[in-house]
Amino acid sequence: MAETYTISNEALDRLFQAMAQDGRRILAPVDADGRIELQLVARPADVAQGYLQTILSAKETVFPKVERLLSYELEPSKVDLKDATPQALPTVLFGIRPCEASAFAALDAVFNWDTRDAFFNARWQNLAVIGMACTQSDAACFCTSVGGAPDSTKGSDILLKPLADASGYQAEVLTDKGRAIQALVPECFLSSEPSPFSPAVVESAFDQPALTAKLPGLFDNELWVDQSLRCIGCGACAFVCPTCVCFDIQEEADAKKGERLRCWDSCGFSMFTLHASGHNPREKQSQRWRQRVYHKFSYYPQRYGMLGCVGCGKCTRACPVDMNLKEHLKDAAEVQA
Amino acid sequence: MADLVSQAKELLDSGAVQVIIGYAAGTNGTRRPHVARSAAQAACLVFDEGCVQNLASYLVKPEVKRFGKAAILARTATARAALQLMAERQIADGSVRILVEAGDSVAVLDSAEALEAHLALQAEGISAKDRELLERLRAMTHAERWAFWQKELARCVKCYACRNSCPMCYCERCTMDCNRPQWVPVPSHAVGNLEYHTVRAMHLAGRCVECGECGRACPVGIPVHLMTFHAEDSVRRQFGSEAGRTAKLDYALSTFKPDDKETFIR
Amino acid sequence: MSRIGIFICHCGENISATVDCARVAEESGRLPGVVHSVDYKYMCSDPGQRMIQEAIREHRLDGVVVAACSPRMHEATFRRTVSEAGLNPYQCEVANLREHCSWVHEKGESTTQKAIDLVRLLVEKVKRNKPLLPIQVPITKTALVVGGGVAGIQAAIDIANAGHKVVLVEKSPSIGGHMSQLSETFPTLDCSQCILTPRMVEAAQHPNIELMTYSEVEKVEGFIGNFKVTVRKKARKVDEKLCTGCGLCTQKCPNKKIPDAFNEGLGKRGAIYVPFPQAVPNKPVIDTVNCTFFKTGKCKVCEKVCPTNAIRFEQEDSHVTLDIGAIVLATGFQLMKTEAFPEYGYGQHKDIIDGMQFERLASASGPTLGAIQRPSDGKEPGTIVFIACSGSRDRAKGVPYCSKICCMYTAKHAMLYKHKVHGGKAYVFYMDIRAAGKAYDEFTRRAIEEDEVSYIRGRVSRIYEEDGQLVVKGVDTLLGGMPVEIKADMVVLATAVQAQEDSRALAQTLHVSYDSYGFFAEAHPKLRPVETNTAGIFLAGACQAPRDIPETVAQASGAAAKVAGLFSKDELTREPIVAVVNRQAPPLFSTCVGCFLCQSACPYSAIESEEIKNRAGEVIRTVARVNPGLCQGCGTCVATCRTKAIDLQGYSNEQLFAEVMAL
Amino acid sequence: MNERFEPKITAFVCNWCTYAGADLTGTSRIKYASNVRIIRVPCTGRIDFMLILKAFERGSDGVIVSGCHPNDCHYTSGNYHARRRWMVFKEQLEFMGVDTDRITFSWVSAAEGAKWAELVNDVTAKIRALGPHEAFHALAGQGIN
Amino acid sequence: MRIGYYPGCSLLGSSREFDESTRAVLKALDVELVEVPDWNCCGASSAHVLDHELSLALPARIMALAEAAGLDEILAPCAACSNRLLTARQELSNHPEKRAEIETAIGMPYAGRVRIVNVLEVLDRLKDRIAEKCVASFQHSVACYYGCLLVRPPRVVDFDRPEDPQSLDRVMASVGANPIDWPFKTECCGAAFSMTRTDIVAKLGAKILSGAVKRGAEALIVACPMCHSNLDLRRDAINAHLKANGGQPSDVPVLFVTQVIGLALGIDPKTLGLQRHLVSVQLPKAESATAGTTV
Repeated sequence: MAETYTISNEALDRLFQAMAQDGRRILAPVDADGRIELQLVARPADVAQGYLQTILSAKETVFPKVERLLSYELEPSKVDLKDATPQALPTVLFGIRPCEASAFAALDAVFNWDTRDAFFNARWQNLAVIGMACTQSDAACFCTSVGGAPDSTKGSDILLKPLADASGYQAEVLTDKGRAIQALVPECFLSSEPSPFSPAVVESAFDQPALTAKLPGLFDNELWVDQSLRCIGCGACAFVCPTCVCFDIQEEADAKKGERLRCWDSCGFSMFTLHASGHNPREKQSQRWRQRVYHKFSYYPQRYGMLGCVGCGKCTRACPVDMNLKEHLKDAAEVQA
Repeated sequence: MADLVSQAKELLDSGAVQVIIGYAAGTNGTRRPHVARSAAQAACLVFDEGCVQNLASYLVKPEVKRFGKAAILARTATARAALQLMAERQIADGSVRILVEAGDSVAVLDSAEALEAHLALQAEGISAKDRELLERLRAMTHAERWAFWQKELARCVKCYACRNSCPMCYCERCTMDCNRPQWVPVPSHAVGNLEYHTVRAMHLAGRCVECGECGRACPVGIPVHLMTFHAEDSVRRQFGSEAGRTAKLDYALSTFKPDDKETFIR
Repeated sequence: MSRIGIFICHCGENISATVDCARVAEESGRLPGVVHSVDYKYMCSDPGQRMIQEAIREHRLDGVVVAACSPRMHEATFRRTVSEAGLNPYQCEVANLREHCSWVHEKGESTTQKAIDLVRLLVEKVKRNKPLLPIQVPITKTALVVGGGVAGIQAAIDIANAGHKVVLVEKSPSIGGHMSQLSETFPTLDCSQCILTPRMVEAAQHPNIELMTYSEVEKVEGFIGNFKVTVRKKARKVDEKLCTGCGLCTQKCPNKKIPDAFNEGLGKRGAIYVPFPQAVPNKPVIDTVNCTFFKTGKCKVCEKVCPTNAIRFEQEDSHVTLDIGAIVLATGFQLMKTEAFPEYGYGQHKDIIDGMQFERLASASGPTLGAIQRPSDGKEPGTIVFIACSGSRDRAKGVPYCSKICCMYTAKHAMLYKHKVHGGKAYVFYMDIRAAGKAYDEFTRRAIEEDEVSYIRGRVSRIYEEDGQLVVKGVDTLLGGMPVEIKADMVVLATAVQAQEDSRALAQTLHVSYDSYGFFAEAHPKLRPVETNTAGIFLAGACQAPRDIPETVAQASGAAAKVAGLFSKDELTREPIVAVVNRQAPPLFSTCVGCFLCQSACPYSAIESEEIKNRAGEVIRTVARVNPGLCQGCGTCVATCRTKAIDLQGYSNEQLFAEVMAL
Repeated sequence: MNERFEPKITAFVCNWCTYAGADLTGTSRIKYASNVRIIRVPCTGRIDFMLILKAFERGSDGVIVSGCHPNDCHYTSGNYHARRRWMVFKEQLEFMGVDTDRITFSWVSAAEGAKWAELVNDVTAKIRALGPHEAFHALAGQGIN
Repeated sequence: MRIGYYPGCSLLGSSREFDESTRAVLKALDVELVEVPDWNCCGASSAHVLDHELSLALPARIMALAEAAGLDEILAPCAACSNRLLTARQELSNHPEKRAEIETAIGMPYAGRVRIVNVLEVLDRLKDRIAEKCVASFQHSVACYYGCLLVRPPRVVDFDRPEDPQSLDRVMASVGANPIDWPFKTECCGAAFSMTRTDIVAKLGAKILSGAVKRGAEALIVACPMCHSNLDLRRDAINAHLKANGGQPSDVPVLFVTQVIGLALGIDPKTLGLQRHLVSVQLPKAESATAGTTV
């Protein structure tokens, strides 16, 4: 049962200092020449004002774009292996949106599906999330269509809602990680009754369960071709996506030494499924686009009992050719099978 | 543009072309590429100042190519790209109809010759803002420029939006994807990013049509187009040739003059 | 994992004096993939080579690095060594520890370290080497000789006598060239035509020589042993087969006012003409520019008088394509025109002539039948001034070089004049007398001492006409720069020897290089004087630089010997260091996108286009293809290719990349 | 002596002119700095600009690129193509902020053994003065978590 | 058309008529001459043999003044002047490093922008206008005498053909004169020895004069003060020399090109300073009424 408190702006300032003293780095949305990016901050004042979302997602805190898995040196007769340990610094993610907060579950599902991924877990265990409920949205948003909400507590250890008078925030402490943060400066958390909060309005765009049920029947539907004709097959959508987990393993080595790196990959790339034989099961962009949709809305539910999409709309905003996921899902939901 | 849609339908219905590459309304009032294959799909075509994207990359996209003859709504850079693609034998002269703004309707250019004539009248491509940026960068010291690009490129995630949005990046197997040897590291770490963007610029030197699409496409806002602009400019300044001006191959880096002037070879 | 063997050579003391060879061997032995590493005193010696061969067998080596002298010295040797041991020769690389290391650095750690590095780079390279098979190219045993002067004639005859077919192409209507225009030749003063014409006839009648006069080389494709040459046969307007050379037409031609090129404009000829009486072939040509019929549509006198109806007004230029194995360039030279000398009146004065014109005046077969008469009024000149170095050794005229033959022929001219005009006065203005050659200096001395030719060391600043004479104003530098003024009846300028007008164009058609004056460039000024940089193309005579007759003939025979040598084999073995366009599994087939930007980068036009078809025979894609016969392996295309679809065998992307990554 | 910085210099040279020129330096026993490592290619036309970048990535402090003088190319025009490539590549590197003082382009003929020695010595001295190519070396490992 | 004008010393002294006729003719051709303000000696004849820096500074100052006055061309009728100006101009443009020291010497900036032109260059440019404004065609056989300084050294003056110049012949033809073909166009007149070795001047002058007369010249046309004074001023010496060496003395007149043009344009002889010549300008009657001028 979550307790609700209020945190004044001053108190928040103290909380930041306390978290820093506790040896945690604080990552929060920052305004970098108009781009909203996750960056290290020292005080609440550093945090961007009135931002909608960051361009890239918060997944890089647990799943960096390039990550060293191991390195080695070749001796004449043996290989000297050095296991790389992730620099999993205690981190607080401050001010990310509920949609993104809820995305960690989707990552967890993959990285801990069978073998537990040491790197992901090390980072995740050291990560606390202080979410920030949305007061605004845009045409790309569709959290409400995928089981989320502008003020959803899913995935946050603490969820903040700005107070109407902007004097501070109402805080819901949701998990032990949250309580641990609270414990750093209990006096800053004043218990209070839930105060009225008007979250951003995000209309539901389509009936997701129906869509999920319908997708297997749409596999050969022309609509994937139509939609993907303008897709240029870059990886922008996947790389900004908070739930996309596909990665590539690269060996960077010379005759004497080398290291094994894990880096982001995307099912949108034509090389993604290319076989050594030269055969490519997903030769056409339409097949790759369909894969992206199916992975998130059909295979994820089958395999993990959850969706691979949180409706944050980052992909839509990042797409150079305006592939609007919400719109295309809507079309899929409406098309005659 | 009142007549656009009717002209487009006419082109499709008459069978002159099987597909029209144009623009339609997109999210938040933006314009998005639109590939129309039927009169019905042509109904939502628009062509206004919002339509800035260079669509030429669709001329070489296999999924679009397979429909047959194409017509394409073209800005200057698009037209240049089309010509350059002809010079590089990626599209055949006459296989594409280039639709350029002509008052309240579009004029149809159906030959390289017509394109060349049309382009001869077009003013120079790159925007004042970009020119200003370029000058600012050129005015910097080595160290400053290095710092500038390191900071910018640190954001690169190698999503290849810059490459895939470029009409001249039509190679099926980009050198980035060649792994024997792996010239450029795949990961988007410092080395990988620097080398990727240097290669991209070098590969576009003398081929860049200066549409700036790569810069527009970058999700994290790196001004990658400045690199190819500079490369193209370098070729123009030193060898006098320019990409996308003629359909006969005139690639500065596979030709030479015995008296090419440089000052640094000792 | 590869099995590389490393062999460090001491080269006696040459390497081991500054490089710790044992350590190089030992450290290199620890490199991944290296299974055997030794050092030895002389790797190139028999025991050394045997050592390598045994190691290959014993350790089942799949790659060898020999660290010794420059690969330019012994690469071939060691590649032969490894191939005799059953390894592909191209699995052997040679690290240059001598020229690039031991000889240029002091003894010490850094030098040894460098040696170790050089070996490591090549170990990484050789791991990526692929077995390559030499390319065999058939040789077409027909030679093309371009230019029918004495050089071309000599080369053609020598090659023909060696038993090979020769096509001799000459652009003018007759072979013979400049030599056929000469009166006497120095230093023997024997009649030029008397010695040349027999050779001309021999060439014409030789069963192995095909003469193509009045023809020009238009296009040259292909490569050594396999050139395809297109020759344009200009229309003679006369059927050579029917024409008997009776000469009726030339006598009857009503238009006889045309300045005669063979006589350097000093004589006249008809519109249908044979350049000179001893011409080979002795068949006339119609000069369509001056022919009355071609100008007005009327006349046809020649047609009427021709007993064999050989006149063909409607005849057009025709093209012949020849399969050629080797080419000898013997296109000769031209003289600077008197027009180029403002200080000597821009060639306006009839009586200021050049050396070749004097030859014609002095020639018994010339317009004056050998009598020295001045062109303006036909009077016998009482005084002639000869000016050597007219244009030569003169930067202002763009000819800084020495024309080599002028000193000699000027002396000859002066002599001939003195012999023909007793009591005539001959002056020679000169800079230096360059008479290096067998019996040459004696010759010039004779001119001065016996024939009393007055030699004045100095330049002539101006010549002008006054009272029907030419006032020659110069300076005598031996008299402390005293101005001299000579009233002469005729002046002969020994004008500079220059490359032919069209030499540059021809060089470009043949892909041979040329110097800044337009003379063709030899492959090496000392050691390969008759070869060009383009394999299979050779040089003879003054098209390479000013030459006199003996040198020209000697070089012609030299070129002929080179051709004969080339033709002595049926096949030519070429290094497989050539570019190839990659092949990939379908549906890609090749990473080549067919942009063909590489095509214009290739210096040898070796890149063609190839259509890849599916089983149904439909073209799926068009890609580049390298003709291994044409490719010389420079690799310019490789660096131009964006998708790395073209690669260079022996210096492949993988090999060079590996070398760099081993730095 | 020991603490003196010894730059790592990589040279890409064509087989026909500069490599032969360097051979001549050897046969003439002209001494020069031992910092240079030669990579032999058939022609400057073969030199992919990536090789130069890679050389830096692999820790070279300076790079020498050298081939036949204009009009002397064994392949008639490879060096002309190379020259154009360098003219653009150099400007591009400068635009990216790479210190192009660390790349020396040169024509060294097979006859210029002395010039080769001089070239290597000059470049070595110059790079020694410039110090290690920190900017580039610092890239290694950067951007990896 | 607006040109800077640098008369130099000769045109104010021995060759005033060159100055007068130049001004008159160019005025008639609607060319505005702007005299370079506060001009100084060009350094001819002495400066350049004595002090190299001075030989640069003097002309530099003149050109700097012209620049300051916003001129981009200077007409220097005197061949010696134009030659000095051109020489200095070229040296300064070839050696920018010298520019600074010269600027300090003359105490003003020198950019090297102004071009230097001689009379022939200007008239040659205007020959069409001359032809159309010509009222009295000058139908006489004339020997065009260029002298040395106008065309030499070619790498400095880069004007006309150094061995056989044509510009003056063209200009003469444009007013109906018949320029004879003769070899002495650029022969030396002994200029520098005018004072010191009159014997040499006489000898050289005699050759030029007789050369012209022998080829039927009715007048010698010059564009250089030195040439003029040597052939006009020194005529007695020349004739004496001719007599002594069995030649024919001659009173063929020597005119400045500008004087001939002036006559052709109908400007009265006085304005053109014809009366100043020692050898009176007598020209044989030609068909055209206006010809046969006598002063």
